[in-house]
Amino acid sequence: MLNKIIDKTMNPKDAVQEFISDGDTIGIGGQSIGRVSTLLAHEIVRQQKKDLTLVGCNLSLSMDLLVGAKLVKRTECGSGSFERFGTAFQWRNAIQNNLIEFQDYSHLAMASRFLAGSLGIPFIPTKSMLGTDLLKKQNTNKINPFEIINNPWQKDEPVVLLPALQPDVSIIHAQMADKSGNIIIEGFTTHEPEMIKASKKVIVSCEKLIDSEFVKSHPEKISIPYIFIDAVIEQPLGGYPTSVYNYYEHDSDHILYYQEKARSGGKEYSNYLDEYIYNCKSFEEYIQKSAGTNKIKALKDSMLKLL
Amino acid sequence: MLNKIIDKTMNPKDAVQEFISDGDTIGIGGQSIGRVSTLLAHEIVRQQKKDLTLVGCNLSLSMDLLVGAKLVKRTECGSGSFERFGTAFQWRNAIQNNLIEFQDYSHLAMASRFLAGSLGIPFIPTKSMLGTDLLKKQNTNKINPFEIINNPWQKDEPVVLLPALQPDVSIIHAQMADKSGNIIIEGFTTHEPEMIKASKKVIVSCEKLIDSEFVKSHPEKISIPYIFIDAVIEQPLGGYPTSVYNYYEHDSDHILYYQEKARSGGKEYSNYLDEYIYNCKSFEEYIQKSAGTNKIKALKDSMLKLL
Amino acid sequence: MVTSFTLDDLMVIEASRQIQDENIVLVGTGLPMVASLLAQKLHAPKMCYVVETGNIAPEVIPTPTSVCDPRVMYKAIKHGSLLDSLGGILQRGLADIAFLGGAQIDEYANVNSTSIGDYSNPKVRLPGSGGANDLASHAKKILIITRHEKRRFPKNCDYITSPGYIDGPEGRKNAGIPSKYPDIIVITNLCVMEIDKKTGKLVITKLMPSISIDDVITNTDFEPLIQSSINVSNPTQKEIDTLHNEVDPLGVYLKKNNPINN
Amino acid sequence: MVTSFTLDDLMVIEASRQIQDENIVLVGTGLPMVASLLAQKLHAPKMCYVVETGNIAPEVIPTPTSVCDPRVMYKAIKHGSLLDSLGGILQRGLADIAFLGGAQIDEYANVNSTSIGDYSNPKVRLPGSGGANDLASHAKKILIITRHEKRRFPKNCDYITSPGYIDGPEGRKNAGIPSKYPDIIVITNLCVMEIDKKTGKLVITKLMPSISIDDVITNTDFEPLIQSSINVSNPTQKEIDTLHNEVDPLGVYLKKNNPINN
Repeated sequence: MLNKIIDKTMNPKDAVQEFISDGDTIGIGGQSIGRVSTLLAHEIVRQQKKDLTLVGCNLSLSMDLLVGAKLVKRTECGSGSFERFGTAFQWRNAIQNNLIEFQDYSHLAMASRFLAGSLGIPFIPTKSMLGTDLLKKQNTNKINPFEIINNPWQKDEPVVLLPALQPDVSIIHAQMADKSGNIIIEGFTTHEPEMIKASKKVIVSCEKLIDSEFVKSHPEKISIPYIFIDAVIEQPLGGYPTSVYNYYEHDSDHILYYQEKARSGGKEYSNYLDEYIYNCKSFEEYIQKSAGTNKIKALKDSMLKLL
Repeated sequence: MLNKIIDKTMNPKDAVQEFISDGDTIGIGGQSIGRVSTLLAHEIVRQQKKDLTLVGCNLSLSMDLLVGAKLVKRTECGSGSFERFGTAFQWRNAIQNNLIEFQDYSHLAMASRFLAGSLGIPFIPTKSMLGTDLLKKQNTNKINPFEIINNPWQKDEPVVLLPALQPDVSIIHAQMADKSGNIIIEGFTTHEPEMIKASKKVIVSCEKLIDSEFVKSHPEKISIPYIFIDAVIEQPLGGYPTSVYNYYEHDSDHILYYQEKARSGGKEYSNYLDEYIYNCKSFEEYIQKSAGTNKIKALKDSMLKLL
Repeated sequence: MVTSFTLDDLMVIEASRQIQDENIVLVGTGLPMVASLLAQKLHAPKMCYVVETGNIAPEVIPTPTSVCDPRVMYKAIKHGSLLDSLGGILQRGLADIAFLGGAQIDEYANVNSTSIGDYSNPKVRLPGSGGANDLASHAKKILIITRHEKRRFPKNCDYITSPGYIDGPEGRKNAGIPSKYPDIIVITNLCVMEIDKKTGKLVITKLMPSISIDDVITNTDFEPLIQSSINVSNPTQKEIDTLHNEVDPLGVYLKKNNPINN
Repeated sequence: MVTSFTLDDLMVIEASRQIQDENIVLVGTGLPMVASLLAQKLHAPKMCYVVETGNIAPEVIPTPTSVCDPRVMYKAIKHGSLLDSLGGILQRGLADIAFLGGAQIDEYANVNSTSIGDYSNPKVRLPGSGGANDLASHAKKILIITRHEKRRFPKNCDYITSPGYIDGPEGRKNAGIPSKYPDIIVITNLCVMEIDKKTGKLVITKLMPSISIDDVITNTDFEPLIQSSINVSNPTQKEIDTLHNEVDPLGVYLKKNNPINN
């Protein structure tokens, strides 16, 4: 491996400042109530990066916060949902009120687009979405979202071609990383492996910074090698209030509270952003306000019991 | 995981008898002088399965033995080589004498075809091979080996489409497997993950059968889950004379000896097949004849020193 | 004599009966998860549970509430990616059974989980396809568990997110969908409806105990065809016990209200 | 005063000088491996070594003889697949440098590793592309290390396995090859030739010590253009010592014959 380690550790403020620009297409990590990169979403809101296009499979809190903070121009995803906690309400509201552009795909279609991006091929086929309104109804035609061609090897077989997707930058919260950016994702990995490898830049926050010597003796544990990663941020609880496998369970109370505010919208929602983002000097302050030490301990204990 | 384990352990004779038929397209595991499935190649030779199409990336001993035994109709691969031990000479001889059909691809093209097969899509793009004789010169036109189309998202950009490849059966030698077919490949994996997942049936031999309880507590070690595997054969040294990472180094002497016979061809080669395959009652007898206990110990020791 | 059960219990039990041993089943959480685990504990011990998020063959701990729940990762053989599950298993053609849900199900079993009203100016925007379209396009057999309400069974979906038989018996084939003629079975608290392969439409094949054809018709906006009016078999004591004691012991999904005494 | 060295030594050393720190380098074994490791030990400590078979960033143990050698797997960050290396890194556009070899190299730096004579009825069938075509199609900079013999440098390759500039300065662009205008550098025991971006042809840019332009022309079947006749810099003592003591200590690739005394 590296004779000399490339040190990519940064603080979230510098990482977002350096690697994210207005107008960027941002790949969003996590799924539903699991391993959402809350830390980085908060920081983007704080820095008011604008005109963003958000892409991913099942997007939840990160997307909803950025849409709610009015920083999003467009979304391309498979779903906007917190599962049993409901739809992503600020996103729903933005669509119902024509505040954003949106392009619907199936989850496999989005994962396939990232795969194509990660392999450097311009498009990739799928056999999903045929016969449905995912192909027939479009909200905007600025970008051609797919093509249907005939399979050259099988007469009269329609095949959907999907354009490759290479986000300008992706934000991810992982369990572990070393300072050069070798990252370890434990449990489900959803669309992240393909999305990370497809992205032009990647910012990773992690629960725990690990030694590079450990990395060299556990190649089977490494999810993504350092060459795809640009910034590494150590931030315990960086995925709160969603769960991080092996570290802590999701906080139902805070997710329900967020959903209540997001559904109500207006002043109630902007108060939420004020209290939990704009008026927090640090991510730790947000954690203390929203959960507190005892709750965090309980969420950790609850996870440990399930391993 | 499984409440009740599905037991797929078999002996090589039954596995080849049950899962391989004349005329099959066979995916070949291993690369060059590493982790070649010698055991299974020998068994196919012994059972004289005919009219085979062999597919893979860098094919070496398995392909050369099957071609040398006159069981092969066609090959589709990226290269026929033992690296510094030379070309796959029986394959070379067959091509030079018009004894087989062959289709050349690049290694990435073959791996991409397996990827498409593993994802259930009918074809996949690549940007390799453009401008070269890999696209311009064909030995046979029975099967359309590729199509060139324009990228619908980028005017005047040619893209090569490759047909998906789903072998009828693949043969692999891995380090470990449990009896239900969860397999562990250590070290390089070449085209095998994609090929295995693309195949209709897969026969795996392994150095060591492991307990299914181990599998359940080490998900990061599992290369391929059991649902893709049809038969599991425990056969230590099943990859000899090629190397198996963590187990033994390749045997230069026997590879050189094989190459000498393969290059000479004729009687010398058929004597080799007689001595090391047809006249061996078991794989163990072949190991004893070609290496012997002391040599095997030396190859194992040599590997252990490198870990 | 079986102890009391609800129609919700029986809906889940009837779904579990559709799963055969060694089936590869793509499941999220919720009632489909309950039905799958019940099958695994009863008659399908070698069933392979695959979660969209990438976890393959876990020993699920009761009772998960999300596809990201650590309870669906316990002792998994592999923690893969969404591409592994939806691409490498589902689109690859290996999924025997997939479960779907949705806000609207029409007479061809097309499902809407995207929006109510006009797509570009929706009255209510829903979460979207997620993996549902993929499941419906590729699985060999599709199961839909849903409570039976009129608004859930319109004549036409406002938006077709996941394909049923589209517009007739050859609808899927004509559209090029890989799984051309799957069984599609809708199991509700009132009845079981299945796709009739001749018309591509849902027909009532079984009724829940104490439910009449008229009850179903009253609660369905399209006019369901009727193939039979036999009853769903009552649950066995073992089905009920396993469901409530082992699969959903905390009553997260199935409360013990409104029992039907047999 | 530098101790003795051979032109083979200098060929490898000159190749190593092409590698910059933090470069991602796709390498097999043989002389390219020797050159890469030398660079890593001298001026490119953060170089990332990627092996086609899937191993990423190993600490290579001297001296591997195969891409499957355990010596190229030691302390690798990841044991990936060929698709990871050739697809996810190379075709993805992340490879700064790739090494090629071949039986024939023509004046546009096209390379043949497939067959001598007619493709369908070859005089000699060679191993084929392997990853070579992929490397030549996608890397930003292509290095070819080869001993200089006339038969290796024909006017036209019998078969173009790996693209150089095809047939002129726009040859790659016109064919749609992703890496449109890469540097291509051929380093032999007689000289260094590089692609001239104006003509798409190889030009002689440097000569090995004691070698004349005529020596090169005599040993080349096409007529190489001449850009300069400056000499390749002599090796430093450190280059020689590192090469022979650390990178190829057993002399597997580089024997200590025919030294040139400076």
